[in-house]
Amino acid sequence: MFEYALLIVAAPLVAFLLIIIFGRWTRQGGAAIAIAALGTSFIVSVILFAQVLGLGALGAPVSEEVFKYNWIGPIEFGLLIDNVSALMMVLVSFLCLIIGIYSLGYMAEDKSKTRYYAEFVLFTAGMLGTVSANNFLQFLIFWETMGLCSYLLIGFWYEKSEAASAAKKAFMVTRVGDMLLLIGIMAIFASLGTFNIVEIQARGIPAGALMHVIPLLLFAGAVGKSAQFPLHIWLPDAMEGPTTVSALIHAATMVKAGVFLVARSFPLVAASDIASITVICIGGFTAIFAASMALVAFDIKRVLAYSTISQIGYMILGLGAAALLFEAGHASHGFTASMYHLMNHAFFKALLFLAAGSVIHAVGTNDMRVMGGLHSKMKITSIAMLFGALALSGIPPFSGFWSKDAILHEVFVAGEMYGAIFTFIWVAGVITAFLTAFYAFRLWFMTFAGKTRGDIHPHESPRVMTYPLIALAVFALISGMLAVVIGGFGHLVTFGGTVHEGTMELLTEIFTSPLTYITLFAAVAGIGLAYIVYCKQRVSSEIFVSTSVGRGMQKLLQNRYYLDAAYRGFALHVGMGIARAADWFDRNVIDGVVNGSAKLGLLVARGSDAVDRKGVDGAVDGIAYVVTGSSNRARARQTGQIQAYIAAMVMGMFVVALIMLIYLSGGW
Amino acid sequence: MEWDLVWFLALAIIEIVGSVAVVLSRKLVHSAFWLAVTLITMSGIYILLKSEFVALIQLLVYAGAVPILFLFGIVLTRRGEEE
Amino acid sequence: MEFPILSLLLIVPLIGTVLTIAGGKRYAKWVSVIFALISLILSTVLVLHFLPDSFIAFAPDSTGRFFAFEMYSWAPSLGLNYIVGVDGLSAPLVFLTQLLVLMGLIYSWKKEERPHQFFGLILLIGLAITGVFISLDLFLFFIFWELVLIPMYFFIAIWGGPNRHYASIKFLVYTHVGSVIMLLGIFALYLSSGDFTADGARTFNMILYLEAAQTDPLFLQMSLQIPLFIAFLFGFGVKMPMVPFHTWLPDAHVEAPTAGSVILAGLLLKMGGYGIFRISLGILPEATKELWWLLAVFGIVSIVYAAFICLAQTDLKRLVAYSSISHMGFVLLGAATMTEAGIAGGIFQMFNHGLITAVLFMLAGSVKHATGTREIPQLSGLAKVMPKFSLILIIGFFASMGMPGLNGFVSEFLVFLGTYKMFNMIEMGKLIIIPLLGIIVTAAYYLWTLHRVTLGELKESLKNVVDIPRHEAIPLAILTFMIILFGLYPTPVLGVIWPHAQGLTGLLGGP
Amino acid sequence: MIPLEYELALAGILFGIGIFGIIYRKNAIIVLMSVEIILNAAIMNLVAFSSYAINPITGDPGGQVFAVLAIAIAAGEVCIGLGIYIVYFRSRKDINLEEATRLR
Repeated sequence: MFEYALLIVAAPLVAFLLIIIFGRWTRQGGAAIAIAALGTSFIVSVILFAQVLGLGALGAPVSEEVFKYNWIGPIEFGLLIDNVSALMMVLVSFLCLIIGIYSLGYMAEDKSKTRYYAEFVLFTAGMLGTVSANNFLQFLIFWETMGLCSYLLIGFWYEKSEAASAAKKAFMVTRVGDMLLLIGIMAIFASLGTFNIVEIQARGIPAGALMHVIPLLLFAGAVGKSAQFPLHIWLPDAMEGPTTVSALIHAATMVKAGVFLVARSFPLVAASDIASITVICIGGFTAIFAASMALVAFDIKRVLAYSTISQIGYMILGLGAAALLFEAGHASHGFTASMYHLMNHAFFKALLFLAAGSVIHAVGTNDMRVMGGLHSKMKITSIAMLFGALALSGIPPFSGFWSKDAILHEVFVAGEMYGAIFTFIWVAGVITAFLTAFYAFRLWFMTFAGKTRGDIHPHESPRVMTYPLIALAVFALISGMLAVVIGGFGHLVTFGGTVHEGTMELLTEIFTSPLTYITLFAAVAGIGLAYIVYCKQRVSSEIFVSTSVGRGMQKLLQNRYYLDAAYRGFALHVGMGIARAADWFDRNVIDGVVNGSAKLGLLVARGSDAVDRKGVDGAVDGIAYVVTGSSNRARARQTGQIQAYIAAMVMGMFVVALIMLIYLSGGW
Repeated sequence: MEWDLVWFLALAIIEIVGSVAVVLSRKLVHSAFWLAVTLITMSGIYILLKSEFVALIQLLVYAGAVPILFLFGIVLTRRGEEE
Repeated sequence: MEFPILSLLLIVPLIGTVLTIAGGKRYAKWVSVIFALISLILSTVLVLHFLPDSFIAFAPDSTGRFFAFEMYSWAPSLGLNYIVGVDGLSAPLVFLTQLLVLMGLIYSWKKEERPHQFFGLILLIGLAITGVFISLDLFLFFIFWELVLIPMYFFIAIWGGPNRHYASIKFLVYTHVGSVIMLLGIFALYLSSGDFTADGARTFNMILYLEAAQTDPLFLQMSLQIPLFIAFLFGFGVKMPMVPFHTWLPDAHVEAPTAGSVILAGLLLKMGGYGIFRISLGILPEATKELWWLLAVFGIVSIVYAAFICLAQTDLKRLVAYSSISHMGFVLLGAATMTEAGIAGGIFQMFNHGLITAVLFMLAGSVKHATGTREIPQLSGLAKVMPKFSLILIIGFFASMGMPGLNGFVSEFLVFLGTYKMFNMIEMGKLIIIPLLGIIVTAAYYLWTLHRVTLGELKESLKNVVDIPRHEAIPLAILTFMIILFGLYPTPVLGVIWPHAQGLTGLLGGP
Repeated sequence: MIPLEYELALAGILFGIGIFGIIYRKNAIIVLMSVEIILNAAIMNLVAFSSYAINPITGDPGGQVFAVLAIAIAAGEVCIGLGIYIVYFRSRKDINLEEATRLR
């Protein structure tokens, strides 16, 4: 009954082809085609979502496969429609649509618009295909399509060598994760004989070492795509592309795909305690790790990039906590909370990036140190960004609050059950909340408050850019509350048993728990500190670097914990070292042996040539030879080169050995 | 895994590397040095083969005397610079 | 009698060769292209005939399992026959041969130095390679196998680069040594063939061997099968080429003219792979079961070692040459797995690699024509002045590194799947990490090259470069289209290959 | 106990390296060194076979006796060989084997 869902994925794909073929001749470089296709996807996916919800009577998950098609051998392609994928499709197509409209203004002056829109819609198609894939191979294909598009889009301004390097880095780093994912998928196929996600979820991996290894391998793929530690290094550089592309990667596609992969393989993760604990630890660590690096960045987009890594860490953390609780046989809202946060984050992060894009568009630089005082000049952008920052910090009633609180609550519950280590991660989560609020408002105050510091002449962006901002700002405000109004996000997406709650119960539960106030306090404290330091400037920001420890920390953070340098060094020295050594070995040793044996052959040839010439001579003069019996003549048959003799001797030896071998083995 | 075998393999690798180095070294003196290495490891292999006496002779005669002879030969036939 | 389509595939290029060379410089390209086109149409008809019914299953009937079968007695007293036929293994390769020959001809449209001989020799090479793929008599097979060397030698030695004499001699001698050892194997087979034929007469008829291997895999004693396997493996391995018998390839490629490289990498290497599937696996199944690890080790070493070497190359053509070695490693690995997916993937990889590497070598030639150099450090930012070139380069590189949606992925994935199954069976699953490392290195060197060649700032010296001319763009476009087509929709080729892989798997009885 | 095949394989490899050296290098002294390597490989075979012979504890002492003899002879041979080189060098000022075609 969901056959029409194919249209959601097909529309951008068709648009991709159309833009390639006709884009050059349309006025906006094919923008109209792109937006029409994205609009189609959006409308159809909304219908689909409504139908899915209607079927499932709010909460009961629907899972249906449509459009099956035999590709190669036993592999059957198709779409898997359930609550999660339907929600993701709505989200992705909506955000891509908004970003596409925004691009009309942002990319208006670029020369290669056709290329931009073609890659843009293909990227969207990749994400939509990933979320709707019914088997892991199809999943992988669209997943890699996204990788390709991210490469092309990050390197969109390829003349800039930073952009080209960033694109290369993004592709390489995610490729490492993808390879591990590929092994994981093959391991699943080898043990279950199928790629089909529904079947795999239902059957689970049989007990044994693979039960732990496979979810870890799948998670490695997610780590690469979602930029989690230790494969996070590509995301901060990925902002070298156009800002709209950053918004696309951070909010709607690419990094969210990693979270989605963990959600898709949730039953497998939840079957293994080792995997769940790894997921929690990576998520929790990445959250605080990335937030710390955001504290010292001066590039407006880089701050947002770190914040994405950190927020994705939250989602992964929530999924891991849920998996751990499931593994122990408890019910958990963690899955729901993570998906909830995914949705909210998508809205406010798209908002933040597009607002940042608007700022960059206006002032022509990324550096926050030369901005300031933009509030009076660009009111809409400023207010929109404020909404985004409040949502990111988790201040009620903005969206980030509800979901972040739910995730931390889950982690705390897991901590109560499994002891100190998880409580520690919960504390890290709360500290992250503090840091998040601090850097979010540091960004806002540095950009919009106070006086202009640099030589810039800002102006408000055109309406085609501000309207999307307004729409997203509205969503950043209400998307969290909407779920509360319908009685909890669990009615939309859930895993395992359904969770029925009413609005009032939910609110009571949230606002009577002391945990809520702890996180809230952390966030407010972060905002307060940022206000004091960067807005009122009561305390100079120099205070952080006044001590040697502070300076050391700053240096460490600005150098991103030296991980980039370490990876780079590894690639340059170890990778290239092996490559050079292999090249040397090939040119000198292997080829040396070949040439050496050629020389040997020549030597033998020369020797035998000499023997032959003189032998032929000898045949002619043979009689004279015999008659005179001259020792001189006999000696003349030899070249006199001892090495030629030896070479001939060795050849003879081999022949004798060969004959003996054949004789001894019974002959042919 | 028997330790004997481990020792043997280690010695064999040194042996092979050493003898390749003998053949491929650019400088004669290096060749002589590698020859000594090869011969000494060979005596180690004899010990593994439980032929201690041969090993001793090898060490005395071969590893001790032969490289020295070679060095003499090299010095006496040196012409200007080495090959 | 059936329409002798395969004999025509041999006769048409032969006439073409003679006419092209005799016709002189003026008409050379037109005559040769027309004859190549006829061959391509013939082979297309052949392949299309194949598609509707998946007939290739190893039927017991000796003539029924090969399509377009022809058999004429030649020297009955020696057991020599003229036998040709195609099956799921050879049909895609025959098609590929005709395709690449035509593309090579079009690509070299503007050749000015002795064009009639140049085009004639291309046709002759195509003929010889087709002969290798279709002949089902070991002696005939060997004749064609050797026949390939001669025109190729002249090709490199006459139209090659500055170091052509060294390269051509090295190519000839090296591959010839491999052939001689293979010839020993063929004679050994022949001498022992009296034991299993019905009338006790010795024969070169390959079909009889294939049948005997099916009815009784031990039709040759193990003490004979194993040395035979090794002899054939050496012969095919040099051709393929597998590390450490590969050093003729980079030299030959760097010196050969572009059309020569296309045929060398696209087709000549496939002869080795074809031999492995046809003879090593098909005739010596028991030895394969015993020595599959040899194939696997050589395959894995080729994949990883050559990939690392690519990372250190500065000459674009040399890089592509080494990447060929790396990718042909997948063919060996696929054969070693003895699983359906692995074998089908290996055969398909040969087909795909033929398309991809042809594109890459043509691009290397084009960049040399356009800028005068193939040295990667001297190039930069070409995307700005050569957009067509850059687009095809990106597609070719990504196809080669196994990007889903392009054909390289399908075959490599199948090979990995087979490998995983195989190694999983013997509890060595960890080993699969090694070729995957090769994949990551592959991605690294392609991306790095792409970065250095097309991206970044345009160098001052390259400002006036023009994009690829039309006669080079046409074959590139056709091949790129096929790369994408078979990436998205591999069924036509895989459907032909798969039954053959099933047959081989059944024969090997592997896991 | 180390398998006999390993010993023989090692001896074979050394023998091959020695042969390669003799044929490949031009310098007479290196050639002599390669001869030493070959001799060593042969002696190793003697010892190896002797230690695997009938009695696994003591082996067959015959092989060892031969080995000692061979070592002594090899040492003598080196003396003589180098002596010849030195004499040759005095007359020709060079010991490159390619030039040494006087045996003709």
